[in-house]
Amino acid sequence: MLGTGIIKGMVETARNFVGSYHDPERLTTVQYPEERLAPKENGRSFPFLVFDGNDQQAGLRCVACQICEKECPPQCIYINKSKDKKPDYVGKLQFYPATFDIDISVCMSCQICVEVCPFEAIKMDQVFELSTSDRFGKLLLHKPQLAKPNEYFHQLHPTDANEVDARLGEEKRKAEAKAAAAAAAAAAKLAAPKPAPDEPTKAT
Amino acid sequence: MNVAFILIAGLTLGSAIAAMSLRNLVHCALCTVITFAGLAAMYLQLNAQFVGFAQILVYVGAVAILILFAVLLTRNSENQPNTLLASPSWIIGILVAISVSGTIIYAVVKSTRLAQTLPPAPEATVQKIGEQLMTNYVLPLEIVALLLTAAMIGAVIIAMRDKNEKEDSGSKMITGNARERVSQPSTIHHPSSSQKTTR
Amino acid sequence: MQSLDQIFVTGKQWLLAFLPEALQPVGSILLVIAAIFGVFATLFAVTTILERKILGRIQNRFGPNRVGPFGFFQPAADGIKMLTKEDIVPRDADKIIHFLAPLALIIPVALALSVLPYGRNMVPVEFDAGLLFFFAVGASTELSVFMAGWSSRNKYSLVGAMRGIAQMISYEVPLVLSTVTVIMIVGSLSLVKIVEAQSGFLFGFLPSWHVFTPWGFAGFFLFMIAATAESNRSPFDLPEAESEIIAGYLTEYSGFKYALFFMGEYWGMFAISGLSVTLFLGGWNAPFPFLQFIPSYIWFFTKLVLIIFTFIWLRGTVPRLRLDQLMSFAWKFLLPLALTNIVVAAIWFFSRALQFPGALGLRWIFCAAILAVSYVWLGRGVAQAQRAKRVYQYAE
Amino acid sequence: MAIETTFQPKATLGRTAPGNYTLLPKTPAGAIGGIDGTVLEVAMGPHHPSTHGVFRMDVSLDGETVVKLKPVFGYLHRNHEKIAENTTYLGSVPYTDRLDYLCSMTNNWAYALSVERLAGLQVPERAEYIRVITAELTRLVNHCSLIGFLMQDMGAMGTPLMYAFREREKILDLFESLSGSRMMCNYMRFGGCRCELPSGWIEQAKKVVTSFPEFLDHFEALLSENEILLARTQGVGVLSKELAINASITGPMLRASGVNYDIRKVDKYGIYDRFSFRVPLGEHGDVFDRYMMRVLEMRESLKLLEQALAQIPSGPIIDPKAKLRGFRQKPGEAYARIEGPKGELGFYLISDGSPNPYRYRVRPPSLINLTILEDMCLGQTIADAVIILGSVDIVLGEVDR
Repeated sequence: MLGTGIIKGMVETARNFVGSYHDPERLTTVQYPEERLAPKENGRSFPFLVFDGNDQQAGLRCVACQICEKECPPQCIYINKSKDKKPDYVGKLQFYPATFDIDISVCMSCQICVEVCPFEAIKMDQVFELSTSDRFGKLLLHKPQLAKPNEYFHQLHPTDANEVDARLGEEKRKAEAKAAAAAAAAAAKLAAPKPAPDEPTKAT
Repeated sequence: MNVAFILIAGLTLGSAIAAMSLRNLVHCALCTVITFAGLAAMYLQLNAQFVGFAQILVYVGAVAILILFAVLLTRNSENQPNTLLASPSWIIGILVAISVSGTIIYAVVKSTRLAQTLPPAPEATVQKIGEQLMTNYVLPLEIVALLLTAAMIGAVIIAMRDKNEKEDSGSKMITGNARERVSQPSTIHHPSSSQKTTR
Repeated sequence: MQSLDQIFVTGKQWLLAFLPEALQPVGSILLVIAAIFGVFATLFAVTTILERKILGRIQNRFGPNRVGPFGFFQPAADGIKMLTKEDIVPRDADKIIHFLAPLALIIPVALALSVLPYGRNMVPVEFDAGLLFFFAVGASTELSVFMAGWSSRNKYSLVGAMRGIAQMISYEVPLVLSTVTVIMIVGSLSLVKIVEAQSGFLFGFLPSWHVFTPWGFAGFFLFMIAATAESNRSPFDLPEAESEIIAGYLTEYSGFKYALFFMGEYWGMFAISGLSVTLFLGGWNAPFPFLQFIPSYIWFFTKLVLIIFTFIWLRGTVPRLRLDQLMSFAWKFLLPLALTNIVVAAIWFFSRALQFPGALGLRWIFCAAILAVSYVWLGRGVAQAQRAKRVYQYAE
Repeated sequence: MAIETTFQPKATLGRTAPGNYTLLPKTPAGAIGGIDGTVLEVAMGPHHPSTHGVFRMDVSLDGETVVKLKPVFGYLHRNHEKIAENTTYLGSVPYTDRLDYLCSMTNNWAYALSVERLAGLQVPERAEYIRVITAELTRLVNHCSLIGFLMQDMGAMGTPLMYAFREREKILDLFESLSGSRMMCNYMRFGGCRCELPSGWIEQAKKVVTSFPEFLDHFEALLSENEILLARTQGVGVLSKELAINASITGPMLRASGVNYDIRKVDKYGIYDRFSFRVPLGEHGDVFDRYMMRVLEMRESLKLLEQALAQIPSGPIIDPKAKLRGFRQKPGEAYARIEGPKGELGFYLISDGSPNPYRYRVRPPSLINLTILEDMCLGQTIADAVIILGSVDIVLGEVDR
C-alpha cells in the first residue's frame, strides 16, 4: 500500500529522535572545547624531537643524519648539521642539528620520518590546537619548540616509549660493558710488564 | 467619494495605463495584476465580498499567472523594437477609441435608466449567491461547467500529444548515442551458481 | 476561567478605552496588526530554533546549542546576521521587481493570517467568506515566487520559479477541493462558524472534530499533503531543491530580503497549518470536556505546534520527489481522491436522516470503506515504482 | 624598463566598471532562454552543492530534460602521478591516502601490492589478514557514507547521512587506534603492515562488526522501502550490460548492471580465496540497483570480516626482507589491482633502478566510472542527473589526482 514505506521511515526517525535523549550510543557528538576524546596511543599530528635528561641541547637524540629530511614526502624538514660534535646517549661523539625546522603547514602527518629514523630521535606529537594568525612565522617550528623530553614521549606513546627505552638501555649497557671491558683490558695491558703498544687506546 | 476610493481608483487607473505603455511585457503583466487587485478592492468597497475575493482568486491567482506564462513562452517576447510613440497606427487607434467611447458616453447620458432612482443595494451574502446559483441559475452554471470541462480535456489532449512526440524523439536520440559506444559485447562472466534473495 | 480565556479581548477593550471615540476603530486595527506581527514573528523565531533542534535530534546531533541557554538565542543571532549582511542585487537583475518580490510574499501571508480564529472571540478580521479570502490571498503568493525567480536573471532561479508556480497551482486544486467537504457539511464559509460546528462532544467525551469522521480524516490527509506542497516543505521542496538548483528562486537573495522570504515561507506554513487546525482539528476547542478550563487560544497554538512538528519530522525523514512525479501525484492521486471525498461527504451529509440504532456506525463503515478502497486503488496506480519486488542474484 | 601591469579594458566588450576589469555585456532581459522552447545551458558546478567536490557538468536542458551533458573535471588536479615519480617508493604511500580520501586503506593496499609484485616480496600471513580486515572495513565506510550522500542528493535533509556517519565513526575509531589517523591511515607497507595491532583491537573490531548488521537493518527500514526513493531511483540512469563492459566500468556499478566481475574472485589476490563470500548482482542497472548493490555488498563484507577476525593468526606483520629506508628496485615493471570499494583500483609501476619509480600510473575507478555519465543522463531530468552522479560514487581526489 502506498505510504507504508514512508511510515516505516518515520518510525525509524522517531526512534532516533527519542533515542538521542537517553541513549549515549546514538548521540555520539563530543562537544569539543568542553569535552575531549581521550587521545589514542597511536595518534599522530606533527613530529617532535626527543631529548633525554633535562638539557634539551645536551640530551637531543638527533644526530643530524638527515635521513628524515630526504625521506619526507612533502619535504618539510630543514636540517643544518653542526660543525662540532657532542656525545650521544652512549657517550659516542656525534654531530647534532645546528638548526632543525619543520614547516607544519606543509607536513602531512604521515609519520614516515619516525619510521626511517635510526636513532629514535623523532616521534609524533598529538597536539592539534596549533592555529595561529601568522601562517609563515608561527607554523615553522624551530628546534627549541620541537624538542620535547623523553617523559613527554612516554606520556603520549607509552608502549612504544618503553620498548625504545629498553632497547636504548640495552645498547647503552652493552656499550658501557664494552667500554668497561676495553678499559679493563687497557688497564690490564698497562699493568702487565710488557712493552706498551704504540698506538693509544681507542676511546669508544 | 472618500479617500480610500480615490486612492484605489488612482492606483487602478495608473497601473492600467502603465500596463499599456510599459516596454517590458513582464512589467506590463505585473501592472495588470495591480489593476486586478484594485478592481477587487473596489468590489470590496461596494460590500460585494464574494465578487471581490473571487476576483483575487481567479484573476490575481490564476489569470495573471497565465498571462505571465504566455508572455514568457512567446519567443523573443522582450526584445520589442522601440516603436515611435506617434506612429500612424497610434493616431488611428486614438481616433477609434475616441469615437467608440464617445458613442458609449452619448448612449449612457441619453438613456432613461439614469433618470431613475437607484434601488437599495441588494444584500448579497455568499449563501444567497450560492442558493441562486443552485436554483435559478443552475442550467447556465452547468453549461459553463461543461464548457470548461470540455476545454480542459481538449487542453490535456493537446498537451499529451506534444509530450509523446517529444518522448519519442528523445528516446531515439538516447539509443542512438548508446549504440555508438557499443561495439561488440565481449564475453562476460556469468553467475556460475546463483542464489536468490528477495529484497 | 472565563476571564483568562478572554483576557486578550478584554485587554484590547481596556486599552482602546484610553483613546478618543473617533480614533478607536483605527486603534483597534493597529492593535490587531501589532498583535499578529508580534505573535507570529516570535513563533517564527521559536520555530526556526525548534526545527533545527528537532532535526538535529532526529539526526542524532545536538543542533544549535551555543547561543544562550540550550541555544535558544540562536534566532536573535541569526537575525542580527541577516540584518547586517550585504544586500546583493545582481547587476542584470530587474531591481524593482527583485525588491518587491519579498513584499509580495509577506503581505498576502500576513493577510491570510488575519482571518484565522485564534480563540473564542479572537478573530482579527471576521469575514462571512473567510475561507474564500484565505485562498484568494494565498493564491497571490505564487506571484512573488515568479517575481523573485524571473527578476534574478539567474538560470537556477528561473527553473526554481517555474517549478514553484507549477507546483503551487497544481496543489491548489486538491487543497481547495479537500476543504469543500467542510464547507458542504458546515454550510458556511465563515471560519468562526466552522470552528463552532466542531464544538461539543460525541457521547459526552469524544470531540466532534471533523478529523474524526471518515470524510474529515481523508480531507485532513489530503489537505496536509497539499499544504506541504503549498508551503514548499520537504518532500515537496522542489522549488528550493538545494542539491539540484542551488536554492531555486532564492538563489540571488541575501541579507534582509532573504530573511523576509524565509519569514514569509514560515508564516505561510503557520497560516496553512492554522487553517487545517480550524477546518479539521476543531480550532480552539479542547479535546476533552475536562480540559475545557485551559484557554482556547492555548489549544489553538498547541495544535498548530503539533502540526509544525509533524512537518519537521517528515522533513527529517523523506527524500525529495521529482517534478513529473510531483505532478502525477497531484493530478492522478490527490485530485481523484479529493473528488471521491466530496462524494463521501455528500453521502455522510444526506445519511444524517438515518436514525435507527447503529446508523452512525453503518455510515462510518460505509464511508470509510469507499475511501479506503479508492485510496488503495489510486495508490496502486501512482506507485508504479512498486512494480515487482526486486530479486537479487548472488554469484559464488 | 617598467612592465605595463594595468590591464586595458576593451571598449567593445561593454561597460567598464571601476577597477581595471571589464564587465560582460548585460544579459538582455529574457535572453536566459529555457522556457520559450530554447535550450537552457547550465554549468552545474564547480561550486554546485551536489557535485561531490569541485566538478562541473555542462548541461543543456530542454525544460528540465537533459539533452546534452559534458562532465568537466580537473579542478582538483595536483600532479599525483608526477609527484610520485619524484618521490621514493615509501614516500608515495601517504600520497595514495589522498587519492580516494574515504578509502585510504584500500589505496595503500593496491600500491603496496604493486610494489610487492615489483620487488617480489612475500607478505606474512598475519599481515594479509589485517589487510583483508581493514579493506573490508573500508568498504563498509565507503558504501554507507555513499548511500548517505546519495540520499542527500535526493534531498533527504542529511538524516541517512548522519546515521551513516555515526556508524562510520566507529570504524574510523578503529582505524585511528590502529594507524594513528582516522582517514589518512598510511598503514600498509610493501611487505606487510606498518605496526602491530594494538591490544584489544580485535575485540573492538568484533564488537563493531557484530553491531553493524543491526544498523544496516534500521538503515534499510528507513530507506529501502520508501516509496519516494523507489520512485526516484527505479528505472533511472539505466546502464546496459554491454555499455558497462565496453566503457570498462568496474565495481558495484558494473555488478549492478548484472556483470559478474569482482577482482576479489577473479584475481584472488591476498588471501581472498580462503573466505566464503558471495557477489551480489543486479539486473536492471539503474540507480536503485546500484544502491542495493552497496547494501548487499556491505552484508557480504560483514560475513567476510567475521571469518577474518575469527581466523587471524599471530606472527610477524612485515616481510623481514622488506626495506623501507633507501628502497630501490632493479629495473622492471608491475601492475597490481584490487577490488576497491569503487571498482578496480590499480597501480602500474616501472622501475629503472633508481630510488624513485620511473613511471607511476593509477587506474582510478572513479574517473573511469564517471566517463559514462552522459549516456546515463540523457533523456532524464536534471534532478535525475544529480542522483545518477551520486550513484556513480566518485571522489574528486581520485578523479582528478
